[in-house]
Amino acid sequence: MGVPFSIRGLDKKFGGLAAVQNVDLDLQEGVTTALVGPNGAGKTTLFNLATGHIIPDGGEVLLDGKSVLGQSPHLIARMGVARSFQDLRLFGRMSVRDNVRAAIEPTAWLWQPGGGSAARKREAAVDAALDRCGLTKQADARAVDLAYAERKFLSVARILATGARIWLLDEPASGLDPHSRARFVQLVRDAVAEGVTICLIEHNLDIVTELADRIAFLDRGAKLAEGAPQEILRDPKLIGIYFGEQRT
Amino acid sequence: MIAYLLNLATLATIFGILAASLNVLIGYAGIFSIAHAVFFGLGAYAGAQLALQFIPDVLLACLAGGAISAALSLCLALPALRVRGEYFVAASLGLQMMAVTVFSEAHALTGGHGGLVGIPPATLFGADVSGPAPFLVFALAVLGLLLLAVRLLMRGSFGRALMAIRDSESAAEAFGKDVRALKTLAVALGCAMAGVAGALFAFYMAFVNVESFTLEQSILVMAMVIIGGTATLAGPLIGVLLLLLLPAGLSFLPFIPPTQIGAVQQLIYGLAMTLLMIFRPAGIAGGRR
Amino acid sequence: MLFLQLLVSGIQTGAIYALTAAGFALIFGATRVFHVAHGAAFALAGYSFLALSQAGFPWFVGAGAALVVAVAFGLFMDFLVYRPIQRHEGSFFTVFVAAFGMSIVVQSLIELGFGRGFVVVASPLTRAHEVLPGLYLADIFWVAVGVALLLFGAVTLFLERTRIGIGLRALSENPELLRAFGLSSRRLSMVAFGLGSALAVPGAVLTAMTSGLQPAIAAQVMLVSLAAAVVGGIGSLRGAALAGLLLGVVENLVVSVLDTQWSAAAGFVVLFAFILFKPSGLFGQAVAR
Amino acid sequence: MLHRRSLLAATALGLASPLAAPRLARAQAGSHVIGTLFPMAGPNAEYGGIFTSGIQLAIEHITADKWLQKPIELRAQDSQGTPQGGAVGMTKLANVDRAPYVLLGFTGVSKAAAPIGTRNKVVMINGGGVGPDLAELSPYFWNVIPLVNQEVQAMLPWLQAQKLLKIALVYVDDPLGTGVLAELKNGLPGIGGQLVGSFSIPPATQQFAAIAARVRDSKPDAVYFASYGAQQSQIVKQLRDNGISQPLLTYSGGSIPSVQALPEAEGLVLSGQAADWTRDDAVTKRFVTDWRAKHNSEPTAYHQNYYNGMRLFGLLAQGLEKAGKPVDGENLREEWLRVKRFAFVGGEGVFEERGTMSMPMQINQVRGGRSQKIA
Repeated sequence: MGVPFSIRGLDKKFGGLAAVQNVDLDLQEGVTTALVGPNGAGKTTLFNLATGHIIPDGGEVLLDGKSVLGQSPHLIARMGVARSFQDLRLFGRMSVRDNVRAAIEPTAWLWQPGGGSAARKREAAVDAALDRCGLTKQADARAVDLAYAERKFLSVARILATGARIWLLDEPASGLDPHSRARFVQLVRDAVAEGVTICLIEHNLDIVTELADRIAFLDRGAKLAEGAPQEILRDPKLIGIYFGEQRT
Repeated sequence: MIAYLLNLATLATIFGILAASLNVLIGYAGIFSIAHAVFFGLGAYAGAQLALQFIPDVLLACLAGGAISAALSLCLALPALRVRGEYFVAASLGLQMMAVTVFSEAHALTGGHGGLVGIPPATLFGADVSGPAPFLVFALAVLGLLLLAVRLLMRGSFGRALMAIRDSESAAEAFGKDVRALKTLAVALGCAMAGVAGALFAFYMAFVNVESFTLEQSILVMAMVIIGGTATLAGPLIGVLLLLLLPAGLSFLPFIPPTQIGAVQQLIYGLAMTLLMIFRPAGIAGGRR
Repeated sequence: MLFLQLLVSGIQTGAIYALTAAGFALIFGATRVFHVAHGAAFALAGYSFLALSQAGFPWFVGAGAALVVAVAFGLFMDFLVYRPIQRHEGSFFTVFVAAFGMSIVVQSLIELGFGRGFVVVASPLTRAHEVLPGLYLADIFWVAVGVALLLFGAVTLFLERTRIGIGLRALSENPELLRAFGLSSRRLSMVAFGLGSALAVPGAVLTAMTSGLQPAIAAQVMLVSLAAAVVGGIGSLRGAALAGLLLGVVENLVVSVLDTQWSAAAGFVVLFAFILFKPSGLFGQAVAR
Repeated sequence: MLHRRSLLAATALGLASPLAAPRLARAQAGSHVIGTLFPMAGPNAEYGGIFTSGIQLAIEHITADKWLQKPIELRAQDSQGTPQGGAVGMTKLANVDRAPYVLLGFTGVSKAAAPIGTRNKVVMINGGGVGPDLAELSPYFWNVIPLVNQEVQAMLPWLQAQKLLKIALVYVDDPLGTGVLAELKNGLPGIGGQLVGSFSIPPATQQFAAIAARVRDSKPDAVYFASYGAQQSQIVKQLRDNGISQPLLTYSGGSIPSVQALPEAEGLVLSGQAADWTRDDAVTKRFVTDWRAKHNSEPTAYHQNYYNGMRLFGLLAQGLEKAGKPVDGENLREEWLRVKRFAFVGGEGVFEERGTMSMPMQINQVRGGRSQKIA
């Protein structure tokens, strides 16, 4: 099993406040890792550092063993890393179909490489992604006009259609009703079955136990523990931190 | 009356190009520039100088105007890449105010406040096209061509990528869009079109000076785009027609003295801007937001 | 001595800019509304003062009326323009365009009411005396500086010592916190608009006496306030006031080295430079990209 | 404090004027359409009123004397006193109103309008602008006012006599202002004087404290300013407010009531054409008498010039009508070249090759709110 994506000793300070300090993390191929920790633990910042949206103060980000540190986000994305955002960041005034199209087009000029056959392939990928996310009927609606759950699925459909091999999902299932949640779990499982490497941030521990093969526990920017779910979730100290922080 | 209508149609066509070009920035790329008159002006000066110094070929002038404006559009792209929102609006304001001073100071290139006078009648491949009708036909052809280009570009992946950046810059980056390159290109495209409009304007007026390229011109064009509706092909054109026909329409009302038409016109378009933003922020041609 | 003279007249200009910009910054800091109609409040105040002075009322009646008009206009904008827009959509550009539309409306109303020329309230305070060899000062200098210091001190005290003032400062940082304080953000935004608009009044009255008013002054004040707010660091009252002073001084001092025409653009060169190289301004927090 | 450029006003109007046409476009067949291109609103509107009143008196006289078979119809376009306003207005007068004869003023306006008028063969008469470029501007552009080189030439001997040799110049950065600058620069050394400072200002600026400081710093014997309209009042007031006590000088643009009535303008020295209302030729007498009767005030040089400009059309068109030729720009020019000398208010008007007309000049000073001849 390879390690397509790994983080070594990552550091980031915001105005003297350590948001992420000395974090190591390996994402193993086909394995789903969950980032767990109280609010403000630095989970989203870690994603932003990994995808190049924020430049770290120190440390290393490796994709297939090669450093991508300092690369701009769009270049890292083109290497097969796709991510979602906590606040979704859909392309609000575009149609659902165009949201997915925009996400998968490799260049942004008049003509795409590959000509007609590549275009047909892309359209097929868009259709398939919309279908799997249950958005076929809404394909021509504008993203802002969708219902909450539909918007969440659209953010997944964008990633799904890209065919990226590494997915970074930021709270993808929060606020979903049980029916949608089941659909989401199935989507992720299908992806894993196809060999996708996933890292997700999730507060709902039920989903974490359902999906995650490993858990990395973060608090105040530092990784406190990493291991199998039952190991971590049974550690009373970690659970104390987790719920203790949640209640304030 | 025919002369008057031709006059109006030509002006509307030129402003149509200008509004469509600003729409590329505001509507599709989400770059809220209020310095658009600067690039209109650059094109006008370039076109006028070409006609005065070398050859009054209107097609060459359009190309020169577009090229100069596109080249100098970096002045706008630079802040657009660095800051967003209110900051960018402020930056474009700064650019606009500086440009007006440069336009009025660079006597050798712009003629200062006195302007560039005596721009020769327009020709096209040696044929005279300066008459009202042929010039209108030429301007319309340019407008049609540019609108077609905008439509092709915006319906394609370039447009989708731009709109993606407009709606969420970070998400667009996360899906492999080169935000810097795309924004720079979009700014260059919009400004080049404004430059083309400027070159046409220079021939139409046979005279250019800094008064046509001030902040209020930028605001007027912005109002045309906003009132008509952003990110649609027809919206800016509707805005242009409304705002250009407004003074003509007002002059039919006998109770407004002619010297007050300007103020009344401003009153109406100011009010229209505010009311539209309150009740229909996507503009007249735009859908519900 | 030329330098000193220019510095002094820069301080006089800057004192007025500082107060006006502080009002703009106060409103933006507390409500996140980019209140570009702030200049309209200034213009309305100035013309109210002018109208009453011309009608023969003593200065304090005119100034009082100016205060009432400016505050009423600020509250009007808050209630009838910004709130309805924010209720259904928060895009900053929508707010910006609506506010801009209103300042155009105000300008054209002034044009219709007072004509397009400039008008001035004659006052013995504006006549300069030689205080040092070669240094001329008018009494109005002391009035401008004194009023600016006094008001700025008062506003600072208000923001630091009173419950509402602390609430205003907290509003921008943490609206959640306010509920714990038992203050409604609605009332606070009313206070911000009222107080912010009131800060435009002294500048308006002084300008009416020194260089006079004209309808387009609304747009000019808006530009200066905006530039000062950005240079000072958006939302920082202290920064805006300092930057306002700085812009006034730069505008005057630049005359000693460059052509006098650059005076008007100098402030915007500063603005543009700040946005490119230090977008957070003098006192602002870093701008998130 | 906050005056910069006149902001929103200009463009909106610039667009308004070519489009406010339909009402005017319904041309009456069977009348002579005469265009005027003056500032009618804004800070320079005062000139528009003055210029037009001179024209109106001339039309009254032409009509009363039945010189022409067809009536004269006046079409006014607002030039705003700006080059753009001039270009837009001229386009309309030439293309839409089809006026063969247009009276205009202001140097910048004239320069912008002239190529458009020439292209359409419209005769243009300037009785107000004095920029030196207005000479030889076009075969169709004639001045019935002495230009600024004449004004400066008239001022120089007076300066020499008064020993005011170091001059500072505050000038609007447009064709008029740059013309004055060039004249002073060339003319002052000839009387042993020198231009110790020249400060250009944008046309709509109203903040002169900083400029006053620099003017004072250049230690002039006198300060010349070249501007027009309401800005002049502002310059005078703020220069005086900011401690400049030297004599102020200007050209004929300062001879408008709003400037002369200013308390700060007391002592202002201006050059201008000699206005001798005591002449006893019939044309001058009638003009002066009727003016006093109609307006209950003294006429000024501007009134005289535009009266002459309108009268010139009457004379030319009368000749053309008699010869049975159509009254268009080309024929008017031919007739003008043929006649050359005209009976005008103030004596016989003789045009020079360059489309200019020389006139005797005088120096006036504002005393007690009124202009009085001092040299």
